Amino acid sequence: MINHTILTFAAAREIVGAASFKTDLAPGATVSDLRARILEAYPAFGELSDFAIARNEAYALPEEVLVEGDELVIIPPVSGG
Amino acid sequence: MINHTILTFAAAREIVGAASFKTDLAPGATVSDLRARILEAYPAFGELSDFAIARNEAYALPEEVLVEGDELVIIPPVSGG
Amino acid sequence: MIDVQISDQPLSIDTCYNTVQDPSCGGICLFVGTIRNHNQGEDVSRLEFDSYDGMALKEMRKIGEEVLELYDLKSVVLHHRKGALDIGDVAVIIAVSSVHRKAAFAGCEWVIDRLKERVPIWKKEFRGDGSFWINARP
Amino acid sequence: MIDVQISDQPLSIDTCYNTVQDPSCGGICLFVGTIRNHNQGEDVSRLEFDSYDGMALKEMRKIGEEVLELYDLKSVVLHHRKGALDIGDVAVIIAVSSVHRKAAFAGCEWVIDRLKERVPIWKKEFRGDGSFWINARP
Repeated sequence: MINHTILTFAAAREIVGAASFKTDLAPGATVSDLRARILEAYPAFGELSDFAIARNEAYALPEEVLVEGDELVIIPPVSGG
Repeated sequence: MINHTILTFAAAREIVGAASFKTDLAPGATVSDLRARILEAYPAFGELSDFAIARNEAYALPEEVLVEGDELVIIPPVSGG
Repeated sequence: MIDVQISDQPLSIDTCYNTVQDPSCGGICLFVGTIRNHNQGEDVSRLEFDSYDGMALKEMRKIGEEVLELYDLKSVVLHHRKGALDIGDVAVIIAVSSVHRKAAFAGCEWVIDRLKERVPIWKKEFRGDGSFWINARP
Repeated sequence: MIDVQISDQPLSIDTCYNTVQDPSCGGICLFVGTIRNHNQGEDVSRLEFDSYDGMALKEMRKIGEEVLELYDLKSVVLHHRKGALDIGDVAVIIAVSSVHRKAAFAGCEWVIDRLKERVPIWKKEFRGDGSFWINARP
């Protein structure tokens, strides 16, 4: 298993109650797998309009494979400007 | 005859060589008549792309009748901004 | 609110911004027209604006009234310079405020387009090939 | 030229203007987004921005690169505030310069539209009916 630290901001931080949390996934797991794990660990994410996952400071596609050391961040719907 | 003073700006002032000139027109003369008189007195106005006539600080229609004391101004193509 | 001015002194973006700023408005669009160093393939060294002030202010105010009718805006400011200007100097500032940004952009562009069509202000460019009242000749 | 910043200090319109100003450009369009005192029918008292700075700056720079490709612009500036803001405070400034004004308006509006779509910055409103991360809930 690979350990991943997931960072949170804004509404995601309120749901998790912390600036980050740890989870482990099998080698070869994708962004899509991480998404399922997040919803399993924190069902309240299902109540957001939507959320994206950023990998190494860019929006990640569902099929991208996670690598140890990736910077992974939950991106709730943005509202800058 | 009614005496009118015509004010000039920009390219019109260069053609006339002064900030104003005087002309007289019969009572009942229109903006269109004034236009013809301007072209007669200063044929160089025919070399402009176009010009308008303002009467009392608003663009005048050709059929408007001139009245003694009107503020009359030649408006060459504008180029503000 | 409508504020129109023609000035022989430098224009201030801050003044225009502060005039339209309003706690009910989330979007302010400003257009700043400056003196370019070239036009029609020629180098421009400086510029003069002539203005028929009385009528120009009336036309600017009419444009302000019309844009407030056409677009969902709170306030509009039009300030125009006259006299002698150098490259980079500010010739005109338009500022509009709105609850929503789309109206702010559309209204601001509408104002500068109308100003260039009908406000009796004239620009004389001093360039390599002579000095010209812009738009005057075919 | 592209300049992007996220700051916990007040933003300056003059700084943004001076950064895009260029002697070859005749038109500068600025958009200033401020904190409104109302939203969705509720009074807003204050606001907080959270920002994922590293990615937000990268996305802002990408938007800058894209707008310079799509529109005939010389320079683009995007400055965004973070932290606690009061009503009337400036949340964002976009400034773009161009030889021609049509491109300046279109490019500036394109930038703020994209910023609101994809830059990871989040607004929490404190209002009469509670505090909410905007857009988070259906």
